[in-house]
Amino acid sequence: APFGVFAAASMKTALDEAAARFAAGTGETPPLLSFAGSSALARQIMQGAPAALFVSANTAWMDTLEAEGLIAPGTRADIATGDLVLIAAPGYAGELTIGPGFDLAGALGGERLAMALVDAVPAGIYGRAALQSLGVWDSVADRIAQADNVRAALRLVALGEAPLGIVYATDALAEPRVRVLGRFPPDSHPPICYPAAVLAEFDTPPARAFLAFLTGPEGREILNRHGFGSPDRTE
Amino acid sequence: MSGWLGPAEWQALALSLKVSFWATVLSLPPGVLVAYALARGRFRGRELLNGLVHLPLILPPVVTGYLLLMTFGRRGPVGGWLEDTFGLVLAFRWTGAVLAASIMAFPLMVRAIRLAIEAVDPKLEQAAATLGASRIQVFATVTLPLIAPGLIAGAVLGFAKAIGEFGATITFVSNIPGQTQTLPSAIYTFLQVPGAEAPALRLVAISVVVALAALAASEVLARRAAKRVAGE
Amino acid sequence: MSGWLGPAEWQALALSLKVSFWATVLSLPPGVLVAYALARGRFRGRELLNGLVHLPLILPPVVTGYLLLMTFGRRGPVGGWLEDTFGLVLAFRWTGAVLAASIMAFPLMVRAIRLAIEAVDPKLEQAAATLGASRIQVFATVTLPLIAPGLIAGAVLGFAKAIGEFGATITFVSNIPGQTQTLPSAIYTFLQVPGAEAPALRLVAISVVVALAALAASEVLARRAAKRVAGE
Amino acid sequence: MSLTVDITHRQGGLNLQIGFEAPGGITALFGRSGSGKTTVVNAVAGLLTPRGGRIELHGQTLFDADAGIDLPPHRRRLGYVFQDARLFPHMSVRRNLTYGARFAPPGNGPSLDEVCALLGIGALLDRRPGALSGGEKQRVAIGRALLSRPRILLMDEPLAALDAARKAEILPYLERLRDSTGIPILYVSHSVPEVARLATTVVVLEDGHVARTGPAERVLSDPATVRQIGLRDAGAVLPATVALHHEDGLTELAFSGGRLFLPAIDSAPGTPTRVRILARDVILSRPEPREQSALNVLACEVTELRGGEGPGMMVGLRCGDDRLLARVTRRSATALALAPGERVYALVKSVSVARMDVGTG
Amino acid sequence: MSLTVDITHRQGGLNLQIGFEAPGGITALFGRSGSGKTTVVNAVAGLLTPRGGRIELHGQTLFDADAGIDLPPHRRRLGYVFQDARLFPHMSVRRNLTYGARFAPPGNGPSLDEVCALLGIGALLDRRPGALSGGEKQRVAIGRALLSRPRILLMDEPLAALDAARKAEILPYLERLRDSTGIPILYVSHSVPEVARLATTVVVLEDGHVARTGPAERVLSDPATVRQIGLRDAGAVLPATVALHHEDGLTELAFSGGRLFLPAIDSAPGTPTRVRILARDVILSRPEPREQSALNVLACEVTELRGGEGPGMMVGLRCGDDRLLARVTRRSATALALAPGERVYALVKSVSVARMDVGTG
Ligand SMILES: Nc1ncnc2c1ncn2[C@@H]1O[C@H](COP(=O)(O)OP(=O)(O)OP(=O)(O)O)[C@@H](O)[C@H]1O
Ligand SMILES: Nc1ncnc2c1ncn2[C@@H]1O[C@H](COP(=O)(O)OP(=O)(O)OP(=O)(O)O)[C@@H](O)[C@H]1O
Ligand code: MOO
Ligand SMILES: [Mg+2]
Ligand SMILES: [Mg+2]
Repeated sequence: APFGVFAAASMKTALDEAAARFAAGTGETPPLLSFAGSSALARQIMQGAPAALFVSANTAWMDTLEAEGLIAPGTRADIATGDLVLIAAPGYAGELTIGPGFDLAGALGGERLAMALVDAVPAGIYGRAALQSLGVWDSVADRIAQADNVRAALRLVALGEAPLGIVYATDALAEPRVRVLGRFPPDSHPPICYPAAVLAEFDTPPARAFLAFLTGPEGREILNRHGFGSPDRTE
Repeated sequence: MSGWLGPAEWQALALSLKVSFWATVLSLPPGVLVAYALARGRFRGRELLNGLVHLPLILPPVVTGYLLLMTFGRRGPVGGWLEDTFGLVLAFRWTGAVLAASIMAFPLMVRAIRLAIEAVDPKLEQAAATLGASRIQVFATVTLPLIAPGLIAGAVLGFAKAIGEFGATITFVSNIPGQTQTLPSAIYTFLQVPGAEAPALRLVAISVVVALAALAASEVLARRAAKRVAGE
Repeated sequence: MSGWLGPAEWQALALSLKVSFWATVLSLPPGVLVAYALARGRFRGRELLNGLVHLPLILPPVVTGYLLLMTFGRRGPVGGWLEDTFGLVLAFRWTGAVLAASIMAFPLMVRAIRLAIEAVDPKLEQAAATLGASRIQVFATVTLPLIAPGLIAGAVLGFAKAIGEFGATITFVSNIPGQTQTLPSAIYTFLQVPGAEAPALRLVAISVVVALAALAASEVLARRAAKRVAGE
Repeated sequence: MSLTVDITHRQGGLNLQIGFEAPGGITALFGRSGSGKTTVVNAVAGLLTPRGGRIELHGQTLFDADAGIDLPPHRRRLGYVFQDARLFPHMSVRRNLTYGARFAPPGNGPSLDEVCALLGIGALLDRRPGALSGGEKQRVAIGRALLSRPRILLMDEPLAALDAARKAEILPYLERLRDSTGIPILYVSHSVPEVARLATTVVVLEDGHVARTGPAERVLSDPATVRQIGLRDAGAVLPATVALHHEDGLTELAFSGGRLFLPAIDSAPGTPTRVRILARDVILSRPEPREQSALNVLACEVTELRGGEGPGMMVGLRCGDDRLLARVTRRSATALALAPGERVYALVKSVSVARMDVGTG
Repeated sequence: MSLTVDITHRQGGLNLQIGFEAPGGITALFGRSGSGKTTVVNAVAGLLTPRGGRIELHGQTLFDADAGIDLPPHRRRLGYVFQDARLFPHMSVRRNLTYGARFAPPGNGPSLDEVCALLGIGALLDRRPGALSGGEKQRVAIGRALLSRPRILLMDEPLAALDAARKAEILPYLERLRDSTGIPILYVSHSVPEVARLATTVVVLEDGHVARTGPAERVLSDPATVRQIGLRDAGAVLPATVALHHEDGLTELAFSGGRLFLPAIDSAPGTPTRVRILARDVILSRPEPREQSALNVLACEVTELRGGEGPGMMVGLRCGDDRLLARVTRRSATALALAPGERVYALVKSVSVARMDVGTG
């Protein structure tokens, strides 16, 4: 039977391609990919979900699983990093340079800044951290439209409902309707990384092989093509 | 109690009540109208109307929210027109949350009211007509009072649904504390974070209490109205 | 048509139909039982039962899914017991999706059936009793056939709801293709991919068609049953 | 003041073709179950659209198939008393009664107080319909129709659901209604005593067509109507005048053929009234009977003999200017050598003229 | 074979205290609307639990308040014919009829064919109840009750909703039922002619208690029962035997006081039967009447004179071994010098003994 992969929804396109390539290259049956929010997946894993590999968008949930002893020792690895970008809706003419104290509130012109939930969803948490370190959070805190996931925030900007939004660079890359105004300095927020790990209960060689594929050159190439960065080090 | 809930949660509770209340109140009149048309009307497109009303029940809420966003968003055809014509903005406002909750609660409401209308004896309506009441007057003075128990049941069902609505609301109007952050959004937020189950369940308990209170009240009201209607 | 949908989408459609069908079929008997108890019973805890039945309507689906996961998950109290005792695993199986859909559709079903039962003339049941039928026999031979239209309406409402159920399902049994990835989950997955609205809307169209067909069929069936029941 | 009905319709297996004229007073629609009575009343009320024909009330066209006229019920201004009362369960008796008035054009119909007094329902005003007896319900329904200031009252078997005692309670109200308000009434019944007591005009329906129509006295006293009326209920209706109230509790009436004694009735001497004498209650005698208990012995002339399939015959009699009906066996008819022109005595027990069969008017 | 009822109950404003015994045959519960008839029947059926007392059927206790016995309806094995038929709308006539049999213990009740023949419903078996006429519905309801092999039949005004013609259609079936099956019947009615025709025992209810009870002939022919029965319907019930069918369509009956002629009835000579003679249909004469149309002239002796408030008197008569009732005016009673012991002739028109009032048995 194919092994199961639980992955953060934001990795769907990249992982779909990687899985196909992995299967084609190794002759294995392709893994069964399930995408949902990282929190839902993590909880399901804690309830014994039949996943051999977990790819999270969220370090906190991976930490929780690790603390519970659910991941196969030594298999945790960051497979990708991400960048946070400021995007603009179609037809938004303004330009903006991201930097300390930059005039985000002015650029919004009284309208909304689309983000993922700033207390709950990783993209939102990172975004808030970035705005806080740049000193502009307080000026826009009450102008934020929080979506339940980063793709929904992206959609708000793509549809023009919000003129500006903060999403991952990967999302911006995949959505032709939005324009990237700028990239948040990596040091303005905690490092964005996508940890993956083989899960102890369903640990199988093919799952380990797929994780290795993802961290290997071929996997990196695919992830890079979808806008993810490469982690400097693997654990 | 105020120590038990933070100010943000109080805000979410108050907003949920406000949104659900208005969603219920505002969708009652069209609900009655549509239910009446479905129960008594013999027009082309009746099946279509019936299907349309049921759509929000059939579709995943996220899709409903997405369709609402496309239609009633500021760039959407209806949303733009509403803003230009009436200055009415739904997107990112609590008014939009009301719209989303209304739409989601609508099929349940219509179902309950339709069943009530189908149970009204047309002979009483005929009697009213022979006494000089026009069709609208008959409806207002005979049909409407007689379906009161059904109306109450439908309204409370709608209210309960509105209290619990999440997917369509957050997709359409996002989560803006004080504006569109209803109880379910707050609950969802807590559920995303490891270890925050306790506050989430606290909010769940609150919405359960609110909705059950509404349900219980409705059973009492409906029974009283049914007695009234039975002419005792 | 097969060119229009990919194999994964066909799989999702087939799974959705299977899950909704079983959810409907399996929740009908308890639905009838609970509806009968609520309509005719005069027992303590009636209000409580009523509230409990309505919970899935009131709670955000994600919460329902969360509670299901905690209860029926493999490490949950009931889930573990089911697995140890009967070898029955619900979590992350299509059977779990059936459970989630059943739970979500249950209040709608019970409502519709309860209204139908309340409309049955107790005089007919009395007549059956004087003819020698015990309470259960009366129910089986008189009450049940007479509520057939309500049963159909309730079942189809439940089916429609099950077809659209998303939040509880994905939270409880995840989104495993071929196992638990129903149409709404598939739609959600597409909506996670920028620019994939087209395939998402294609799936939306399919679920709308399926649910509307069920609705239309139910109207016809219910009308036919109503005629039968009217003794014509 | 009149209603003209001339309609065709198809319903179930029945082909209706009905034409009649209802002048003032009470017009009774009489006929067996299924003969089309309710259908006609519904057509007049506008609750049913006939296939063809015309309905006209006081000169206004309510319905005309050819001209495409079909006034909706609420614009016909008629008061319909349904067989089953149909009171609004969610309104008090008072609100039921005043329901129609708010839709009616201002006018000088009877007031609430007048109607309450007429129908004896003043004490019920604040009750709910569910707390009324059958007879009370029906009276409220009549009052409700009346207070809508209708141009005609339609009453479909308003008393059929009630037992004999309740009927006796309501009939006097209907008589007062007929006499005190000028509103014409179309009255459906299959009770001959009711029709005999109330109707000024009778329309006999049979299988969807009008079998006979005319003034009540004439239609009911006609031996040819026996088939529709039934043997048990066949009888003559005589106009009479109250002459005298005797001390022993009898009232003496004068009619063209002499005097009639019956148990005391409530009307003052001089009041015109109407009595019904059932054919089966009349005994014919050749010699003048003596020393027997029947107080009413009327000298008559045989006008007509009609035999049916059974052993009985219907004998038409002239008594003064009025007509009587007697039902005798063939054997008796032969034994008495009855033939048109023969003179006989009719014995009618005063007590067999029941109160039910006496109406004022 | 008997039913014993002795219960107390409170319902609405009414205090019921009812005790009576129903032997075989038809026991009629008779009384004004609201007197408690349906309440009693429901108590017997187990659809209502009385406050106190006992109900016993064929020696089995159905209900005993003190002993805490209250058999549920489905274990009482009785056939209840409701006023409103209550056929199961979702079943064919056939399935309605056979419904009860599957719950009944095996036994030798009547077969479906027998019941269909008895009630004349063989042609209806595949129809739905909605497609039946009122009379047909009621007959199916009777058949359904009968086929459940009940130990007693309860019939609550089974004919009240029907017009006279329909009633006449059904009564013979009930008579056949009484005579051909041994099942006792508890029959509720407020129609005196029905009771007179059918009942072997009469229980007269008044305001929740038993005003009179006894064999039908005695209760109905008793001048004291007039108050409950009403003047119009008071009369005697005579047992008689069919003697001869005459060619002119008359049937001659023999009874203890002589001969009676009435329109042909369907029974063979020698059949015991029962005729009712309404008090208001009897004329008393001192001399023997001659050359008049009433065929029945009976020599009688006055036994009793009862005056009421009105101008009439009820005269009890002995005729052979049987009793007759006559209603005359006070004036006539005085004129004829009626007194107990006096001999008079009673004139009864043969045709005034209506077919409805003739029963076999
Ligand atoms: N809705 C209907 N559909 C088909 N046939 C009908 C309908 N209503 C009445 N009929 C038929 O039309 C005929 C006339 O019915 P109508 O109700 O006018 O009779 P009626 O004279 O009022 O009888 P009743 O004295 O029983 O009230 C009957 O044969 C009846 O069966
Ligand atoms: N459910 C009830 N609640 C209160 N009072 C009732 C109820 N049912 C009947 N009654 C009252 O009990 C009394 C007896 O009723 P019951 O039905 O036995 O009368 P009945 O003799 O059958 O009359 P009818 O000839 O009208 O059927 C009546 O006064 C009635 O008003
Ligand atoms: O992959 Mo996420 O959890 O939608 O940011
Ligand atoms: Mg009718
Ligand atoms: Mg009764």
